[in-house]
This record gives sequence, structure tokens and C-alpha cells, in this order.
Amino acid sequence: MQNRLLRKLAVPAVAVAVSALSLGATAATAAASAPTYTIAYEGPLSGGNAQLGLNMKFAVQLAINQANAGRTFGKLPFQLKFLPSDDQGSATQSPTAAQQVIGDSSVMAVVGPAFSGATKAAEPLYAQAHLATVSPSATAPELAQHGWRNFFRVVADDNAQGPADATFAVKTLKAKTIFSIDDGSAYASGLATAFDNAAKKMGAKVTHQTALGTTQCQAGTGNVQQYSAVATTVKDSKAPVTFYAGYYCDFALLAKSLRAAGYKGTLMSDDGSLDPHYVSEAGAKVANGTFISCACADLSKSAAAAPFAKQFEAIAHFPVGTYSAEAYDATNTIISVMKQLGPKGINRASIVNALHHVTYKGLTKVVHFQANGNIAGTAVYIYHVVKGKIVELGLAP
Amino acid sequence: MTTPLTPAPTPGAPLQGTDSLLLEPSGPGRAPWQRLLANEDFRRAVGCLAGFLVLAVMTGPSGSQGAPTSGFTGSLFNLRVFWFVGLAAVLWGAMTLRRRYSAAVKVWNDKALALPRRLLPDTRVRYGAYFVLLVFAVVYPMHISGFWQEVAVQQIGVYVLLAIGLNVVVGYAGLLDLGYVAFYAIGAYSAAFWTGAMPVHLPFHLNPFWTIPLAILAAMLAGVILGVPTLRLRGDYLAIVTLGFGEIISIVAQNLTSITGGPGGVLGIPHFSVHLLGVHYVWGLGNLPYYYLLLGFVVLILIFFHSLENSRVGRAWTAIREDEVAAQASGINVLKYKVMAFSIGASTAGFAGVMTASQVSYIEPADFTYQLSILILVLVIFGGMGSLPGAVVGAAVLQWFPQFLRLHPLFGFQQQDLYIYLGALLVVMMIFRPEGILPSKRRKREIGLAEHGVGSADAMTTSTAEVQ
Amino acid sequence: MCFTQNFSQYLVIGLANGFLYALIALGYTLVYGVLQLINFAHSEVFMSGGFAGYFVLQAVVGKQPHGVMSVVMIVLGIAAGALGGGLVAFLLERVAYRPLRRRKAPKLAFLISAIGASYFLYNLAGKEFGRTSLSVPYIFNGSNSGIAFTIFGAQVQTIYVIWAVAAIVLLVSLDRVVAKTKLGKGIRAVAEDAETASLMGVNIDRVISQAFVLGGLLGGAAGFLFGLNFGVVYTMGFTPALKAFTAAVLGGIGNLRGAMLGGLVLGVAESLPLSCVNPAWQDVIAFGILIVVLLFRPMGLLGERLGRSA
Amino acid sequence: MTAMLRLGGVDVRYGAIPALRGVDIEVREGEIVALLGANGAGKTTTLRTISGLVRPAKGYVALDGKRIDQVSPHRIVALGIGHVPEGRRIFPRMTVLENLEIGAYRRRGDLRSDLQHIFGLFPILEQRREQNGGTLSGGEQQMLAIGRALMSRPQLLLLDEPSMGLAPLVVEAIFDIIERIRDEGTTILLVEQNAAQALQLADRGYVLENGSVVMADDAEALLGDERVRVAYLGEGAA
Repeated sequence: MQNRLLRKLAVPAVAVAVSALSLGATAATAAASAPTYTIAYEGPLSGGNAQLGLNMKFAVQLAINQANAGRTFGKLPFQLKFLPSDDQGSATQSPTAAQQVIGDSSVMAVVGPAFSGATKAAEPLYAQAHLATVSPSATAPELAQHGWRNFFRVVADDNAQGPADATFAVKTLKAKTIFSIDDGSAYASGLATAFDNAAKKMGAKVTHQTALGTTQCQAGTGNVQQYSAVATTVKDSKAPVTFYAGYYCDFALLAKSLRAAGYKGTLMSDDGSLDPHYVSEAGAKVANGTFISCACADLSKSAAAAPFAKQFEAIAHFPVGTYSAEAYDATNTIISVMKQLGPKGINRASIVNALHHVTYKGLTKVVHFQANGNIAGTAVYIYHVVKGKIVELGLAP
Repeated sequence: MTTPLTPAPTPGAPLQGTDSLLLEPSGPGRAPWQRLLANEDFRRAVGCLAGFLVLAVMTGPSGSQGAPTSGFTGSLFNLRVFWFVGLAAVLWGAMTLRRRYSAAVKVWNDKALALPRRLLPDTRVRYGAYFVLLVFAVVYPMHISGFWQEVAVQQIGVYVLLAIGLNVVVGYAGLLDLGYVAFYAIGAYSAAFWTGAMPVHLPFHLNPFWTIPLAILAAMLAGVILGVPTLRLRGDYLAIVTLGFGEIISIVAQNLTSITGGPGGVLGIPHFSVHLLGVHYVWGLGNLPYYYLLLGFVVLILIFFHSLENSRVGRAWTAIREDEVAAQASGINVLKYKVMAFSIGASTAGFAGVMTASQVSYIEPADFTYQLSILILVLVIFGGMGSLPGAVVGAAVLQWFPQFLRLHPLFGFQQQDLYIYLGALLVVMMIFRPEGILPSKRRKREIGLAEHGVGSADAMTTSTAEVQ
Repeated sequence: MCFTQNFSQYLVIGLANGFLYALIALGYTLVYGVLQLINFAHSEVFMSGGFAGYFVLQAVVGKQPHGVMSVVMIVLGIAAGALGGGLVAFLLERVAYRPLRRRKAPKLAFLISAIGASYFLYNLAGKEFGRTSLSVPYIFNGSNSGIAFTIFGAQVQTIYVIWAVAAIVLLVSLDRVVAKTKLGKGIRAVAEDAETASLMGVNIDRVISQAFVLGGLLGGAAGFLFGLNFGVVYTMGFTPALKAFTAAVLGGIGNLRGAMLGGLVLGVAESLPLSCVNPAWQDVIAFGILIVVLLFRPMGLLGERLGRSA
Repeated sequence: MTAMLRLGGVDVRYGAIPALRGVDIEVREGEIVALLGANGAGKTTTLRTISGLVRPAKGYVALDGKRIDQVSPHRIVALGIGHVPEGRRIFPRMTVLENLEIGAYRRRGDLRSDLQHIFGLFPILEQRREQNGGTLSGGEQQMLAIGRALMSRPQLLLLDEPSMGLAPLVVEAIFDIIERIRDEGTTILLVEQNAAQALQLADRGYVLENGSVVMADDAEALLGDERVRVAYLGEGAA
């Protein structure tokens, strides 16, 4: 009654009023026969980081579609719905995106948030709502140090990958001097710092520079032309190994510039660059010989990988990209837990509890979480670009 | 011999027969196709059709790298295109009818608007309306979901604050600031610094409340330091200097890792709290307490800006905006008032920064981008430059709309297409209503005058440098 | 160590980038000359040129062309890029600017309209052409960026030669067009005094349209030249255009030769310090230089008028 | 003899401020018509209305019996009206030659004979042909402005204050040229503050006050009129 009166009074504020009308519709509808639960995804869907977010969104969507069709887990006693929530990869947008997810009472778990900054901003809210979040891509080490019981991630954090990379560069590649470059993103600078510290500890001389990720690759603010100058600097340093922390697109541009400048040293990068696009954009001639590390097993060795890629492209209209497989694994891990709990046992808190004990064999790895939410057994694999193909060399030393 | 004058027709009466001799705008002696192109009805029809075909592509399926034309063929060579062609025809018909009966439409409009027009100038009615709105703003958020409360604080509240601050700079003084977000960042990082959340901190920590004046001061100081040398420059130059300043601030925040925390940002900025006279209250994760705090401040600032607008200072700004040279000539210290507007705007943004930092308790440099400066500017101009209600409503509507779409993806709306629609909305809006949705009376007059070729409607072309 | 080491190499890189900046900056300056407005959507004109050049080359390049064919491909790509850029610039003026001019809308309204058009165009491109970078086919053996020759110890890449030659040809032709042709005189007359120009029978609407198209041709060509080395993607216009805008202001906005000079100066100025400074500070350097220049020379390096000679 | 140009009941407003009220003026072929009045009386506005720079709120402007009040300025030039604006408005960064070429913007074909004609009228311009317009003296600029307008071969030439700010000798020369232009067959509508000189040259004259025509008569009659003498010729009341 009071509400209706207020709405009448507020004719000029049509905007707010319409939103009020919409609230009624969000209430979960429980079907009598098979209950419906929602798995949400939080990540960038618009703005400069949209592509990275879309890589994950369609993988989540695919996993849900397949589960509903009974293809991955057999016939499930419940139906799954999908709720994508856009945070533009931004910390200030993230709480709003989280509130949308939390406010939908049918949401049982979240894949995401995609970015570390967005996670830092939203995780207190998710924790308060006891809603499990499984991030396919947030790698900042401090995320696991806040005692958020609902926080999980299917990727290794920077502290696992950075030192492994450093060991490979110093011990295996026998580099005495290393040129290390990051793209200025939270992910890359964290990783590069871990890498630099470990390499220095092992006695290598490390020169570090930040070349901001470019708008050419959507995420950053840097300009592409900087890479020619950076390449000159790297070449002058005569470092036999150049380590790049960042994503494949900028890495490809940098690699091209390095080779164009006549740099002969070895190139190395991280999981952000483990993408066939790296080879196609840099060109096989440039990319050959590059080492890439990832805390994930070789996709191509898994029989499920090829159909995954095909089906992904069918719904996304673009090929699988960075973190697609991780997002797919994160979603399936959640679904496996829900299957195990059964319709009677499923609620937000029970899923958090169950995730602490889950073991699920995914595309990229066997998913099992440590108590702090980090992925267990963070084995880092080294990949090598040979004849225009990225092939796995084996575990990092 | 003197030639007698032909008798002059009575003033205002049309000359017999001249109407039929009116030269068409297309001029005489043109090919039929040229005449067709010049025909207003035809042009409108083409415009409507083109507009709706673009809409068909916008709303159609996406293409992909491998098949770059598939999006176009999927939306244009598809049965759905007939919907859009039909809508175009309807719009064209409506426009044609409206033109034909424009006199009748105007009468009808006047009748419908007569009451509001009579009431609006009445201050009692206006203040009554404001009061009702205020009551609404106080009561309504208690009844909405956590999501909308979050929107009310972070998406609307903070942006309203930023918009009314920028409104002082752009709307009142007519200065184009493209780096406004820098001051927002300065405010947020000040809050982080004084509360001890940054890597570099003082031996003591302050309650976030105390950081408000400090952050405002820091932003204001930055505004003065940037403003004094650059506000002599002409409008366009000021725009790019402020843009550069914004970029510099965000790069500094990103790169001085040991001081600012770098790209990883600053986590753990405490929430506001009160510990006074036995009262202990902490603004926690809930949004309502923040909402009311913000509402209170916004109302205070609105009252302050409103009185400022109608004071000597406000009149000086108007003079500068309308004709800087004349303002200077009549003894107004142009630079002083410009710096004043600039730093008042800056400090408002600084305050908004504290609110964000304290509520989210996390900030990162990636959030203070050039695009955000542009967005805030868009809010101000969308609402109506120089108009406080305009800035508030503009920010509220434009910030609310994407959130509405998020919950209600109308017509299969895809979140990744959001900016296509926002972009188109801005263009259409500027074509049909360049003065914004709630223009201030004074600006309406200025724009009206500009339409008649008297004066310019913003201070973008003159500068003190030119005067000197 | 700093600056002295490999000075010539950084200089060559800076000049190469500077040529691209100059080409884009001219679009800003031409439009500014006739409208006293910064065309914020010029970045999307640049992007359109990149895509147009890409699609045309994609369609015609078979196996890696050599020799004369390479040159033909480049010319074809530039032409396609220029046409694409020119077309988008033309439409932009028609849709986002002309209706506002008819209403004598305030300048800031044009700005919003341009920003809206920019959002619209690049997001639409992202939707239609995908959101990841597309590599332009190689038109030289194996790569577009091999080393052509070495001069004073600086390696000059093939792509730099292409940029420089294409830019110089385009810049000189534009200079001639503006100085000598009727079109150019119309543009200059409108830039100096639009009202009087209309009293001389100059159709202001048409001249403004021509200025947009002319700027669009150059911007589009620059988009292709840029994409040739870096690939094309919907967000490609953002940073180069921002830098070019800076360059135009640096040289004196509205001044054609100023834009050319500003582009080269900016390219060099942001490249040289990278021999000793972390590249992350590049934009700080670029904008720092701009601010300093404007404080001491508020009208830019060459002053701000569209005239035959500075 | 019919009117070449005719303004009927023209009202012009700048915002809420009326600039012209019901102005009726006609100009016949071969005449020099003078438009007199104090500052702000509406003389320049009248010329701007004829040229299409300002649209009348009421009334009409007709050239050779066809309405031109909704036609854009550049088309009006093509219809045969040349306009020498107030303050000359030379393009300062273009050469004298380029200024003249712009004057013939609507025309195609060879300009050499026209240039010859202009240089015949103003020999000084030929000497200055490669100089930038902004470097000319006031008188030279006025000559250039007139020459520029003549390049479009107008049938009607609007002259706005051609004597403003010029030395008496130069004014004399300019008025001689105006007469010569008329003798060559161009009709002239002349706005002048220098009423005495203008009326000596003109066939007829109009006096504007506060945006309205208050007097219209033959030039001789106006020269003899008491009120005109007092108000515009600077002679004390007899």
C-alpha cells in the first residue's frame, strides 16, 4: 500500500519505479518435479576486457548445456540455469555484479570472478552470502590469504607459477641474465614479481620493465608502437632469455618486434600466452622455439578436448581462447558436487563444504582444492612451440 | 526626372503571388534525381529506413572473425528485417503526419503542458516536489533488493556525486575537463593512505571519516596546482591537458608499486565508523547505511551548489561562460573564478573517491581510466549542462538503465552489445535534444540565442591567453 | 648509457611512429580547421581504414607476393583503407555532426555525439568482426617487418620504409591539394572565416563534408598501414588516435604542417627516453611534453591556423 | 521598370530582440540605392538578410520576382548577388590572388579576363597579388573585398560601409570605383554612415531607424530634407 502510493508520487522518477516493478520477477520459481538451480558466472562481458570474459562465459554456458542434456554427468535430478553477470573486469563494478548474483536465490555457486581485482572487491559479499566462487583465472596470491571459506580457484597462483618459471629459465635454459617484462596488469605484475624474486635468489641477473598492455589487445592503455623501442632495449641487454608476463596478444606483438629487431635469445611466457592465437598472430617463424609455462596439462592429450573446442565454437561463434577450458572445468566441478549432493542436499553452504572435498578430473587438471581454496598439486608444465604447434614438454623441474 | 516609388505593401502582408514563386531550396533547373534527393519527404524516408536497418544490424546476430559478413547477412537477409522496414515506415508516417499537423500538435502540446508550465516557476510547488522526491529517496531504498541498493550507492549515488561536481566545471564555468577521474582517484588513494591501507603509511591510522576533509583538500590542491597554469589555455587545450593529467595520475598509481600498491591495488580500506560519546557504529557490508550517508552528503552538496549558482560567484561563472573577453573587461578575475570552479569540482570528485574506497574497501588503478572521465562527462551533458537537477537525473537514468538491462535483457539483449546501444542513444539524443533532458533555464536561453546566431553557448573558444 | 646508446635506433623507431601519428593528426586538424571541433570519433575512422584494408587484402592476396606485387598490394591496401576511412568519416559528419550544426547546438553536444558515435562504431565492429586481433596477410616474404637496411647503426625495418614513403607521399599530396585546388581553397576559406566564405558562394556544408572525407582518407590509410604491422582489431584506434590528437595540439591544432611536425616530434619524443626509462612511463613523458609545450607556447609549435604557410 | 530586389514586410529577430520591423525596400536595375541610418538601425542586418545569412521571421525577400529568403547564402551568390561585408573580412592568410579566386568559387572556367578586369579597376592589387591579404592596408583591403565580390559577376552588389576607417582620399577613390562599377552595369545597394557622400552618388535612398524604414525617397530629395540634414549630415537645425 505504502509502496504503491510512493510510486504514484514519483512520476518523474520513472526510472526507479520501473526497476521496482521488475523486482517481483526475480523470485526463484521452483518447479514441482525437477528443481532448477542456477550457476552464475561473474566476469567482464562488456568494455575493454570483454573478450577474455566471453572466452569463459561460453565455456560455462557449454558445460551447463551439456549437463542439462545429460551428456557429461548422465541424467541429473535437477535442471540447471545460467546467469552471466557482467563486472567489466572492474573492481568498482564487481560488487554490483556480485549483488545481482547473490540476490537471485536460485544461484547455488559462481564461476568467477574472472579478475583478481574484481575478486578482492566482491569476495566479502560472496563470503557473507556463503556462496561458493570458483575462479578460472584470478591468480593473485593474497586472495587465498583472507580466510574466505567460499573462495576456490582452478588455476595456480602467481607464487606457484612464478618460481617454477624461474627455475626453468635459470636451471634448464641456463640463463645468467634474464630480461623480464610484465604488462602492468595485476595478474602479470604479481607473476613477474614472483618470477624475478625466485630467479634472483638462484643467482641470475634480472632486468625488469613494465610495458603496459595495449589497446590493440583491448585490456591495457599502452600503445603498440612501444614494442619496437622495448625490443631495442632487450636486444642491447644481450639477455639470453626474455620472460614475458601477460597475455598472448601483447606477447605476440612483442615477440614480432624482438625478432624484427634481430634479437636471438629465447622467449618465455606464462599461461596467459598459452593460446594457439599466439602462434597465429606472431607467425610460426617468430613463435617457434618459445617456451610457455602453465599449471595445466596438455589439452590436446585429452580425448575430450577436441569435441569441447568444436562445441564451444558452435555456441560462441569464435574459437576457444585463454581460460575457456579452465572455466569449463570450474563449472563441471561445481556440477559434479551438485550431483553428488542431490536435490535434497543442495544449498549454498553445502556446496561450499562439498567443494572443499571434491576431486574431479577435468580437461586441464584433476581439480582438488587446498584448505585455502587454492588448487592442489599445482604442477607446472612447460610447453614449447615447435613448427607452429604448441606441444607439452613435461613437468617443470 | 524622379521615378516614383512603387507603393510599398503594408508591412507583413505577403506580396501577391510571390509564394508560388518561392525558389525551392534545391534551386531551379535540376535533374529529376537531384530534385528527388532534395525532397524533404524522400530524405526523411531514406533516413528512417537507414536508421532502422542499422538497428536491425545492431540487434541482429553477431558475426565472427572467420565470417565477417555473417552478422550483416544474418540480420539483413533474414525475415526479421521486414519488422524493421515496417517500423521505419511507421516512423516515417508518424513524422510526416506530425509535420503536416504540426500546428495542431503544438496546440495540443501547449494544452498538455500548460499546467506544469504554470506550476514549475512557482517555487513553492518546486520545493514541494523536491521534498516529495527526497522523501521518496529516503523511504524507497528500504524496500528494494540488495542488488538495487548496491546500484543505488555505487552506480547511482557515487556517479551523481561525480556528475554534480563535474557540472560545476563544465556546466557552470564552461571548462572542458577530460581528466576528471584523476581527482576521483586522488580522493580514493588519499582515503587509502590516511587509513593506513597503502604500502606506504604513517605511524597512525585515521578513521575514514577524518579522511574526508583530507581527501577533499588533496583533490582541491591538485585542482589548483593543475588549474593555475593551464586554465589560461583555451578550451580545447584545457581538454587535452586535463586528459593528459588523468593519464599521468593513473599511470603513476599503476607504476609506483612500492607506494600505491601498483596494479594489484589497495585492499583492506576500513569502512566508516563512529566511536563517539559511547556510540559505536560501523558501516559494514550492507548498503543502506552507506546509501543514507551518501544521500545526506549529496543533499548538502546540492544545496551548497544551488546557492553558489545564484551567488556572485555563479554570476561570474555565467559571465565567463557566455563571453570570457567581456567578463574580463568588466573586471571579473577570470582566472580566479575558473580555478575556483575547477577545484570545487575536483574536491567533489575527491569526496566521491573516499566514498568508493570506504564502501568497496578495495581500489585499483584500472578503475580510474580515461573512459570513466568520458562517462561522467556524458552523464552531465545528457542530463543538461549547468543544471543540477539535470546532472542528478542524467546520472541516475544513464547509470540505472544498463543495470535494468542486466536484469531484464529486453529483446534478447546481450551484455557485450551494451555500448553499441549507449553510443547510439547518445547520438540520437544529441540530434533531437542537444541541451540534455533537464536543461537549466539559463542554458536553454543561451542555446536559443546561439541558434539565432548571437553568442556561443560555451566557453570553448575564448581564452585569457587570447585577451592578453 | 642513457640516450647515447643506440640513439639512432630509437630515433628511427620514433620517426616511423611519428609518420603514422602525422597521418592521423591531419584528420583532427582538418576538421578542427573548418569546425573548431575535436572529432572524437576519428579513432574509429582509423579503425575502419584498418578493417577495409584488411578485408581487401584478405580477398586478393594469394600466396606471399613478391617484388612488384608486394608494392601493388600495399597501394591497393592503402587505397582500400583510405576509402573505408573516407566513407566512415563522411557518414559520421552526416549523422553525428550535421544535424547538430543545423540546430547550432553547443560545442559540447558535438563532443558527446562524437563520443557516442565512437562507442557505437567500435563496439559494432567488435560484434561483427570478432573481438580478437586479425593479422593482415604478409605481403613480403615471411613477415611484414623484416630489416630493409641499416643506417648509422640503426636497423630500418621494411615496414618503416613503407610508412615513411606512404606518409610522405600522402602528406605532400594533401599539402598540394589544400594549397592549390579549389577544394583546398574552399577549406581554407571556411577555416579562416566561414561566414564570409559563404558570401563568396562557398557551400559550407559541402566544404565541411570534404574536410571530413579528406581527413578520413588519410586516417583510413594510416589505419591500414598500422594494421599491416600490428593487426586489426576493433579497439585499435584508441591509443594511436589519442596520441595523434596530442600531436595535432602539439603542432598547433588547425595547422596542417603543425600536425605533421607535431606527429614526428611526438613520435621521437616518446621513443628516445625508452633507452633508459621503463616503457610504462611513456605516456607520462608524452603528455608531460605536451603540457610543458602548451604552457610556454599556448598555440602549439607552429601556431594554430589552417593556412598555406604556418 | 520593375524591381530587381524587393524586401516586403521583413521582420528579423535576434532571440527576443527585434532587429528589423516590417522593412520594405526595393532596388531597380542599374540603380545605386543608399541605406542610411545610425549605428544599430538595422542596415547591416538588412544586407545579411538579403544574402541569406539571416532568415526573416516574417515577410519576404525577392530577387527578379522570386523569393530567396529561404535560400542558403552560397546559392544566393549563384543567383547574382555579391556582398562586400562590413569590416571587409579579407581572408588574411590567403594571398590576394587566392582571395580573388575564392570570389569566383561558384564559377567554372577561365578567370583570367575577370582578374584582368579587377586589376584594371584596382592596379595596386596586381602588384600585391602574391601578398597575404592580412598584410594589406585598410584601403587595399577594401579594394580587395570589392574585387573579390565582383569576381562572381554579380548583377547586384551589396556594399557594407566601404568607407569605414579609411582616409578621405581613399574614400574618394572607392566612391569613384563604385560609380564605375554601376556604369558597367551592376546594380548597387550601398550601406553608408557617410550619408552626404552616399547620397551624392546614389539615385535613391532609404533611412532606417530602430529597424524600420522611416524615409524613402530620391537621393536629391533626401539631401534636401530637413530631418536628414540634421540627423545624418551633421548640419545644425536652421
